[in-house]
Formats: sequence, C-alpha cells, structure tokens
Amino acid sequence: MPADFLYGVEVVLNGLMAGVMYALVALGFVLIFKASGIFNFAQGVMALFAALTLVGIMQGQVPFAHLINEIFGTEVHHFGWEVPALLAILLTLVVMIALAWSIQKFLFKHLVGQEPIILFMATIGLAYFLEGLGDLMWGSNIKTLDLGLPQGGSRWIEDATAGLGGDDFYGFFIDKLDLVATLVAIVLVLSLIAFSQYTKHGRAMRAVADDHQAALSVGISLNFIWVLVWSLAGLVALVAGVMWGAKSGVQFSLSLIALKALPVLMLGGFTSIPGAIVGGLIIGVGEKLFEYTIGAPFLGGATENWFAYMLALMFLVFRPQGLFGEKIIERV
Amino acid sequence: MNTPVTELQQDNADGYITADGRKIGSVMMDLRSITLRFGGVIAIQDISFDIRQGEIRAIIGPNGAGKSSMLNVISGFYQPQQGEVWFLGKKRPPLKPYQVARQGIARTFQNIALFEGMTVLDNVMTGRLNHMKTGWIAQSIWLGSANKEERINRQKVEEIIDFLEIQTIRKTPVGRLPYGLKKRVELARALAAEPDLLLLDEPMAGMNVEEKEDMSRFILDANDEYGTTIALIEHDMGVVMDLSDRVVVMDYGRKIGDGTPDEVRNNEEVIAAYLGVPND
Amino acid sequence: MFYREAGDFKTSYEADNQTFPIAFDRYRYWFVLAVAFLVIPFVINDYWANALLVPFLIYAIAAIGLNILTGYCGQVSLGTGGFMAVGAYACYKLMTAFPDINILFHILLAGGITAIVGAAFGLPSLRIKGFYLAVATLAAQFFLVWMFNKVPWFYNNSASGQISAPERTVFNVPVTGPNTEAWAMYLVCLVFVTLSAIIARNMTRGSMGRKWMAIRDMDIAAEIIGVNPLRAKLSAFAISSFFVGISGALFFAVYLGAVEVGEVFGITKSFLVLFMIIIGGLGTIFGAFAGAAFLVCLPVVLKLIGVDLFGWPPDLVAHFQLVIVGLLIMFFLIKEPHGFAQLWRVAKEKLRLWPFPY
Amino acid sequence: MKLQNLTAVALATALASGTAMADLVIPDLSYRTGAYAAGGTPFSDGFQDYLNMLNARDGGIGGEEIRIIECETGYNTEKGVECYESTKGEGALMYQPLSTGITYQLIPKATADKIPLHTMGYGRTSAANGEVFNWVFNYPANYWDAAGVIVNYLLGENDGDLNGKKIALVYHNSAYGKEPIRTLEALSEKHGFEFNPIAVDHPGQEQKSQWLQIRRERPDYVMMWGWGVMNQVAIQEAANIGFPMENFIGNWWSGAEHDVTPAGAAANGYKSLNMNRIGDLPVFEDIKKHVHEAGEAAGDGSNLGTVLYTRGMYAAMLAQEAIAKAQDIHGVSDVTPEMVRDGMEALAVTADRMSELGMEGIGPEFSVTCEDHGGSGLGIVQQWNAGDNKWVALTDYLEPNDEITAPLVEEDSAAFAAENNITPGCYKG
Repeated sequence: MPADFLYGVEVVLNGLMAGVMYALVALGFVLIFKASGIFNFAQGVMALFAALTLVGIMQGQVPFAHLINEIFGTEVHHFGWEVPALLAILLTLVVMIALAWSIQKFLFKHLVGQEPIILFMATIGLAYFLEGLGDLMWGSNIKTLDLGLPQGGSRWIEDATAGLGGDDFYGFFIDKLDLVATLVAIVLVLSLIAFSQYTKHGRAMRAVADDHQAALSVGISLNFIWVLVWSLAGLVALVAGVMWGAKSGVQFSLSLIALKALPVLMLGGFTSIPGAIVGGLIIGVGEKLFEYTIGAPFLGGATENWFAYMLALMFLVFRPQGLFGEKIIERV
Repeated sequence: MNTPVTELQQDNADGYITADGRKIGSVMMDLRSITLRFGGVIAIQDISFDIRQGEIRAIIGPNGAGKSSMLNVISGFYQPQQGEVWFLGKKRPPLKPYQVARQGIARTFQNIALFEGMTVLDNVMTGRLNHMKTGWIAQSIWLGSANKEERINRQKVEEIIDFLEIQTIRKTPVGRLPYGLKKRVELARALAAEPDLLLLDEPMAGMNVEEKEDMSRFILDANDEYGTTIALIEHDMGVVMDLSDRVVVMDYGRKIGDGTPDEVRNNEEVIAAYLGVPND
Repeated sequence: MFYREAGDFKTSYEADNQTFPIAFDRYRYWFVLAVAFLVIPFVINDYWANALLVPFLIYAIAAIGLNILTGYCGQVSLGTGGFMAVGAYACYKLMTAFPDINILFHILLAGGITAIVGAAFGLPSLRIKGFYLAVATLAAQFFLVWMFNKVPWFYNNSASGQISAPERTVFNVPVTGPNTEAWAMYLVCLVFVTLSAIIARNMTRGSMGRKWMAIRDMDIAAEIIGVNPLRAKLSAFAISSFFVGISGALFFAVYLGAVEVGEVFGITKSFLVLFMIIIGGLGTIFGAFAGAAFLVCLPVVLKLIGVDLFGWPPDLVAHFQLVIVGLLIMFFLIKEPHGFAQLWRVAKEKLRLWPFPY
Repeated sequence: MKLQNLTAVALATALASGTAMADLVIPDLSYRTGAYAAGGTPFSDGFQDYLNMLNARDGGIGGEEIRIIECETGYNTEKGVECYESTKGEGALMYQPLSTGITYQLIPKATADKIPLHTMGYGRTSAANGEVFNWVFNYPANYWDAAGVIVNYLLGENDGDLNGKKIALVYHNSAYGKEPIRTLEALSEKHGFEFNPIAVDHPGQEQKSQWLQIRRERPDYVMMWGWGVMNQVAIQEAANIGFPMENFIGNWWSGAEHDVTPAGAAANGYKSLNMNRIGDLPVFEDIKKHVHEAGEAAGDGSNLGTVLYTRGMYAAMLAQEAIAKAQDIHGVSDVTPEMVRDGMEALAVTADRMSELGMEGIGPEFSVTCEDHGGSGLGIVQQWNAGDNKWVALTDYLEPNDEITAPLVEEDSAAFAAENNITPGCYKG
C-alpha cells in the first residue's frame, strides 16, 4: 500500500482519538444542558479547577497560601505530606460535589424559571469566579500532573504495522495516553448510561430532562437532581482535566479546551450523549484529515481551529436538526 | 355535499344576500382538492371549499380534525401536497408565508403568538409593516418620509386601538397582559394590516362569557365597518352559529359538511361526528 | 419631584413617540451631550482618554452593533471579534492605499465592508437557531482571524504581520498615529458613538426595529404577519456588522495604533462584547453604554482600590478581580436578570411615583 | 454616566493616596494571571527582587531610591496601554513591556512621550536600527539573531555543512512566531538546508497534526518558536513520536523549567537558546539576604535562580547600568527619561562589570551605539537534564548571522521610517 494512503489512515486513527478527547469535554456540557437547559460556559474552567485541586491535594499544597502569607505575614506553602493519587481523586470529587451543591444553592436556586440567555450569563459569572478562585487557592504556576498514566507512542503498534507500506512508512503512531483516554471515556459513558438506566436517581434524572413539571408532580426533587447533575459534570470535568492536563501540565490554558468542545456540541446536539461522542469523532477526524490533505500542504497550516467550526456549520446548514435530532415540524 | 367546481365558477359574479341583509360578493379564496400530509399522517384529505367577499366563514370540527392545518395552508405556512389555492381569481403559486401576508391575508393564532418583548402599540404597529415602505437610510436619520410614514400609520393604528378599546394598555409590554387582552391585541395586530381576508384561529378559546361577547362584537364590527372577509375556527357552537354566514365542518381531515349554519346543524354526518355515533 | 409625566401632555404622535418622552430625561440627555462635547475635551488627559474613555466609547459602538443583532433581532453572535478585525484591516488597507482621502471616510467604508462580510456570515442564520447559531458564528471568528494572520496581503507584507496606523489628520489635526492628542482621539470616537447611537435608535424605533423584534420574539409568527425573515435577519447582520466594523476600525486606528489580530481581535473580544450587552441589558441602547462602562471601568477601579488604596500585590488583586467580577455578575443576575437597563427603568418608574409607594 | 462619576471618585482617592516622591520610577508591566502567567511570574520576580535588593543594599542607584510600580497586564494589549498611561505620569524612566503586542503599541506612544523602551529578546526586531527607532532598545539580542545563533550552532554540530539537511520550525501562529521565518529562509538558501515552517494555532493544546507531519517528514532538526501551553505540549508530543530530543531546539522563550517539567523524564535532552547564563550566581546571596529574608520577596520567592527569574534580574541589571550611565553622563542623580535614553545608548556591558555585580558572565559583552540598539545578538545553547532537574549550558556565547540579518533590519526599519515620515538619524535632544 502506498505510504500516503497509510499515513492518511494514521491521521484518521489519531483524529478518532482526538475526537474522544473532545467528546470528554463535550459530555459535561451535555449532562447539564439536558437536565436543566443551562449552557454551562464554565465547563472548561471547571476542568481546570478540578485538575488544579487534584494536583494541589496530591502535593499537599496549602490552599490560599499566597493570600494567607500576604495577610498574616506567614510563610506557608505546603503541609509537608503527599496524598496518594486515588485518595486525592476521591477528595477532589468531594470538592467538586461541594462546588455543585453551592452552585445550586447560591446561584441557580435563585434563577429558576429564567430565560436560557440569563442562565448562560450566570455561568459566565461562574467561570470568572472559578478562574479567580482557582488562582487564589492554588497559584497560577504550571503544575505537573503525575498519575502515572502511560505516555508516548506505542512501539508495539508501530513495529507491528511498519511492514504494511514501503520504506517511507514507519508504522502507525498511536499515543498510549490516547488509548487510555479512549478506555476511560468508554468506561465513563457506559457507567453514565448504566447509572441513568438502572438506578433510581438516574431514572429521576432522565425524567427531569424530559419534563420538569411532570417530574416535579411525581415527587422528584429538582434541587437534588440538579446538584447531582452538576456533580456528574464535575466528575466529567475532572476526567477531562486529567487527560488534557497529563499532556500540557495543569495551567490556565486548560480552560480553553471548552472551545474544542463547542463544534462537537453543534454537530451532536446539546442534548444527546451519543451525539457528543459521534460528533467528537467526526470533528476529530474531519479537522485532522483536512489539515493533512488541504490545510498543511496548500493553506499554510493551522486550519484545525476554524475548520472544526466550518465543518459543524456546513453540517447544520444541511441538517438543522443535528446528528440525532428528528426532523423538526414547525407549528403555530 | 361537495359542490362541483363548475357550479362555483358560474356563481363567481353573483354572491348572495345574508339573512341580516348583507351583500356577499364573489369568491375570494377558492381551495380546490387540498391534501396535506405529514410523513404518513394525513392531516387534510381532498378538501375543497370557498370563501366569498365579505362573508364570515367558520370552520368547525372536533379536535384534530385538521382545522388549524387548513388555516396554515391558507396562510402559506404549510404547502399542501396536492390541490390548488385560488385567490382573487388567480391560482396562487407556492408562496412563503410573508408573501401570502403581503397579498392581504392576516391571521391570529390558536396559542397567542404576540411579540412578548414589545409593547401593545409596537405589536399592533407590526401589523402595519406591509404598509410601510421607507428605506433604511431614511429610517436611520428619521427625517422626512420615515417620520411622516410613522405618523400616518400610527394614526391608523390608534383608530384600531380605539376600536378594540385597548387605549389604556397602549404602552404596556404584552408579556404583562392577561389572556383575554392578549387575544384582543392579537386581533388588533391582524386588523391593523387592513387585510382583505382575516383568519381567526379560535379567537374565543379560554374566554368567559363576557369576553366572548366582546370578541363577537369586535368580529362583527370588523366585518361590518372595514368590510373584512373573515374565516374563523371556533369550538363554541353558539358563537359559530350566531356569527357565521356559512360553515365548513371537518372531521379526521375530511370535509363532512358545508353550508349555512342551519343546513349544517341538520346534517346527519355532522351530528354523528359531534355526538359520536358508533362509527369510530 | 420634577421627574413627572403628569402635565407633560403630548399633542402629536411625534411627540409621543420621541426617544425621551419625559422632559427631565430630555434635559439630562442634552446635558450629558453638552458635557461630553463641550467640557470633557478641555479637561481630558492621556490617562483618562486611553485607559477609560476611548475604550469605553469604542466598546459602546461595538455593543450597540451587537445589541442590534442579539438584543433586537435575537441572533446570538460570537463573531464580534472577527468582524471588528474586518473593520480594522479594511481601514488599514484603505488608509495605506488611499492616503489622500480623509480617514473618516475610510472608517465609514470599513464599516460598509464589514457589513457585507457580516451579511455573508449571517446566511446560516436562516437555518440555524439559538445557541447553535452562536456556535456557528465562531466559525466566522476563527476563520477571519486565521485569514488575517495568514494572508500577507492584508498586512502589506510587513515582517511581523502586525498592522500599524500611519498618521492621518482631520482638519489638520492628527487623529491617528503617535502624535494624536487625547482630546482629538476622544472627540473622533465621541462623534462616531453619538451618531451610532442616534442611528441605532432611529432604526430600532421604526419599522425595521419592529421587524427585528418580531423575529426575535417569535420568528414564525413574524413571518406569517409579513416579515421576510431572510431580509430581516440579513439586514440585522449587516447593520450590526457595520457598527462593529466601525468600532474595529476605531479600535485599531485611533485607540491602539497597532494591532496583532489574534491577540486583539481574538475570541475573548467576542465574549467581552457579548457580556457587555447582556450585563447592560439586551435590546436597549442605554444597555450598550452601561455594559461597556461597567466592563471597561470595573477592572480599572478594582485595580486602583486594590493596588493603590490597599497596597496589595498586583497578582493577588488580579485574581481577586476575577472573583469579584464573577460574583458581581451573578449577584446582578439574581437581583435583576435583565441587566442595568432594566434596573435603570425600574428606578425611573419608582422615581416617577415618588414619594408614593405605588 | 453614573459609573464614570464613581470612577472619578475612586480615581481621585487613589491618586491622592499615591506619593509623588523624587525617586527613580521603574514600572514593571508584569503578567501573573492568564494564559502566560507561568512565564510572566518568575521574570517579574527576578526583575523586582534585584531592584529591591539594590534599594536595601545600596540605597538605590547612585544614592537615589528606586520605586517600582508593578502593573498587571495579563499579556493583554489593552491592559498594557492602561498600565502605560497610568504609570507614565508618575515619572517612569523606562518601560519593559514584556509582550510583543504591547511593544508595538508603545513604540509610537513612548517615542512621542520621549520615554525609552527596552525590549530584550522580543518586540520589534528592526528596532535594532537606532537611527530610526531612537527610543527603542532591544539589546542584547533579538529573534533574527536567535535564528542565526541556532543555525550557527547546528553548523558547528555538522562540521560546518547543513547541505541537504531538513530543518522544521514549529511556530506559534502569531506575529511573534512568524518573526524568524524570513531569516531562516535566507539562511536556508545560504546553507542549502531544506526549511519547513509548521504553524500551531493559539493556544496550542492540540498539536497532533503537526507532530504527525514531523514524524512523516523526519526532519533532522526541529526548531520551536513557542510560548505558553504550546511549549509544554510540543515537548510532550515530540517525546511521544520518539523524536530525538537533542535535535529539538527551542528559542529563549521556549526554554524555561516549567516548559519541560510537565513532560517529566521524556523531556531529557531537549535544547533551547538562552540569552543569559544560568546557574548559581553570587548575587543570589545578596537577594536572599536583603530581600527574601526581609520578607520583601516579589511573589512567593520560590523562583530564585530559574531561567526566567535570572532573565528578569538580568533585565533589571541592564536598567540599573543604563541609569547609572545616565547619572554619570549628566552629572545628576535624579535623572529624567530622556537622560536614561542617553544612558542606554552609551551602555557598555563588560565582563569585569558583570563580575563586579556578582553575576559573572550572565550575558555577553556588548556595547550600544546610536546606530545599533540591538546589542551583540549572542546566545548560548542549553540542554535540559531531567535527572538533575536543571538546565545545563552546552556552549559559550555563539555568534548570530549578521550578514543575513543586517539587510533585513535595514529593509524593515526603512519601511517603518517611510510609513511614519521619520528621517533616520541619531537623536539630538
């Protein structure tokens, strides 16, 4: 087989796995939007905040150290212990649940029944707040996230496939971290589905997503469900933060991954979990393949950012109901 | 009951005189063998009827009979798969709803479709949009023609506001109004367009008796003072029988009756449809 | 006691339909204009112009533009940064290609070019609605920035890819370039912002505005009463982009003087202008000003209080600033979800009835 | 309009509380927040700590106390302008804008206001031409020098012959990243290597396409012009595809500790340029003693001795020397911005002086003239040792490629002069 074709296949494979990473971020958006109609602008910052908290707990950092030192003239930075990864993840989850609870209690409880644009705006405020809070708590330097996740291309796959092409082909490159991310994403989605299908709270969650009024009338506590949903979104944010943070270190730019999730949401729809996954895969493959075939050779490269949006846009123009939506019949 | 098409065309010039002595003119809107489907569901099946100049024409039938779909076909919101729509003696090509509106057809909606963010005055003014022609440059500097046009149309709107007795709520945002008033504002908006044909989709749904009486009066007055032709959907039989000159009865997407209120009242199929004779 | 409409009878529809129906509001409006035009230019210094007033005025134009599209016509756009870049680069190309023509025409023309680009990117709005459209406009944002960065023609092949504004004058007074005085900069922006506000007000109170609002409130009903959705939406995109383009041109030529597209007109700019109109109040001209003032001044004020008054380290203040801006946004939304403009309206209504509680 | 009144009140209060003493005002436009905070923080710490140390140890410069005004820009152009305007009234002697975007903003403004700018290793490269840019100084080195130094280093590695080699440039898709392209194109013609620029869009978290391309094309060397998260991701991805790290060379903004640590051991062997020497310097003892132990550390004090901290300190030292020179020339201790400009133009950094200051060999020796504001352009190549967790200098100061860059500087500054009606010539006061 010609090397160019095989490299194209390689680009597609890597695009698929990049798509999984995008879908991980998009999932958090979908969970919240589906259950409460809130377009959560703060999802990216939540991923950053979760990852910062995880690293902070693991390294035994004193929260708000800089502030404390400034006010009391002390010199505290670390507690002097290190927390094992698993325990730290659990503690971070506790923090994210507490965050979910406070968001519901102090913010959205007071905004029940408002228009979507106002709820969206509230999440913008939340994003500012969390960004500042994360900096204040843990500092704004880059932190290394070391959970012992495998990194680097898989030699085995490379060697096993090197024989497929001629001398110009070096075998497929697959990043081990991407493989792990794919596995984690599969587990995450399966457990989310299992949770929503087979548990009481999961079913209540779906009921709320379907119809608030009806759910209320059968005695489901909306408040509880929303805390639950924000907690789940916090969990998804943590996973996304860990996966992206393993690559780049934990730093402010982590919050910008939200921008990679938006075209995925557009394509897959804001309310569909399968949509987020398939949308992520399409965007991942589409943008990588475009860069490989047209962007880099003819347009000077760096086309991925806008092409992802263009792809989603083109798709929507021809299929406004999105990937899994049914054809809309308009009524008056 | 289906009036043969040939017969209608002969009638075109004539019209008839109603019981209360109004002169009804020639055929304004002629619907010929309309069929409308949504996927596999047939909403309207091969229906023909006409609406004449100056008359009040009612469309009645049980829920889901396809009445609203019929109005939607007339106002161009749905395109029928089969059949022809003739308006003012011409066959109408498939038009967008806004093009239909520009031909002089205005309507109200079953579930009020007012512009909630705007005041009553602005809502009624939107009814005049097709009468306002100044370009965007003139509007942006608000001089001469734009100002004059605004004033003339405002005058017309104020007439309608007076007519419908909603002067006091002129500057109130529509979102704050109670249901009955909203219905009235919606009628005002439709009347402001000075339409040749006015379509009313359940104008009295959810109203109490007094409100219904008011609304009936407005409908009759509109027909009387402005000479507006009206086609309306209504569930309240008493109102329908009082108001309308001729009635079309629909059931399951088919036409089961057409004629004067008295004729329809005595039509066996209609009675069966309403009382539920054991054929369903 | 003087804030009353009682006794202030209107005898014509024009009088009833004017922008400020209450006499006191009218006086205040003229007073603000008089101060802005006749007092501030004489007392302004570089700091006030560059740190507060000029960015405030320019953002107000952008916010007016976006408010027409989002606030009046209901089409949420996140492409503002990209459209501002179109205005800036159009202005730059015109300035350097036709140096003898007055810069004011270039700025207007830049607005016109942006209007065309904006209308083109508005086409998908016929099929895509709501948040989906917002995300779709990001395609414009990313593509435009990428293009201005990538195609050397746009920056006249300069080595760094930056564009910088050469000196241009109006009545022999430099308004762009390094020798521009604070008052000249301020006045140019003030003239544009005043005209923009008046034009936007006129458009939104007439039949165009009603068409836009009808589309915003219920697009199907609007179409059935005779609004051509294509024309209404595209005209909103075009006119909105016209203002946004002007603000971009001013931002580049008058305010910053040199611009790198990815940094100045990036996605954060789009969000910033959107935040302005939401915080200020959607669908009001006043809201555009209030939102711009809030988001331009607040960081400066917070910085002054934190750094200069309390003597805290700037990084701590900067972090706190984010927390405070976030909290303020949430607080305002809980107290008054419809922005400053609504707060202002409610206050005025209370004032009208004062001292009676109802 | 209400809000503005509020601001006016706040502003008046704030300004009234500030003290306008006759001292040496040096603004520090730092960025400790936002996407680039990790780079801005250590630089600003070093800059401030050194100046504070001078105050504590020597009582300032020439007996005149230094007042640092820190202003947070967040690497954002508009905030940078606000910072400039709010500090220039305080009598700022010179600006170090610390961002290419803000530099471009300030070049015309500072020129009009007659305040010198020092943009070390960033900003507008052609500002090295002092006859066009009277008020801008970019010594000791600029980006075009950096490209020349890297190519010279590679020539040295390959016995002076790069013919037929493939060299790729991974660059931040912005004005900053595009800077070296012209120089490298000219150099590729001269030395016969194949040059391939590869763009990475901001912010650069996702670079799979770019690195797959590098993996396919197998260049002999990869250079990087990156900043922010792009650096960390690029180093990780290079390690992932198994690119030999010793053939991967970043510029001096892509070679700090925080750029390599997230990749852990995989980053071992990565090289980068540096414009200043690293390692333990005697001056650190003074900083510890006079600043950190007195509880006056800028930031949390943890950055002492890092690459960017040392660079910030180096920048402060260059400012100190320029001010001292100005005091020397004009015979007054309370200098004005204009005098500082003269000091900068007469600056001569010698090895002896650097040793005297406790920072032996921190930078190359260079002297500034009215024509050449660019310094010598020398740089070192350093390598990351992941085992010891530190950078190791591989070379002494290497020469750039002046015969390639000089005409480019000439061409670009001439264009600027023509656009802005500047008649090139030395500043005459």
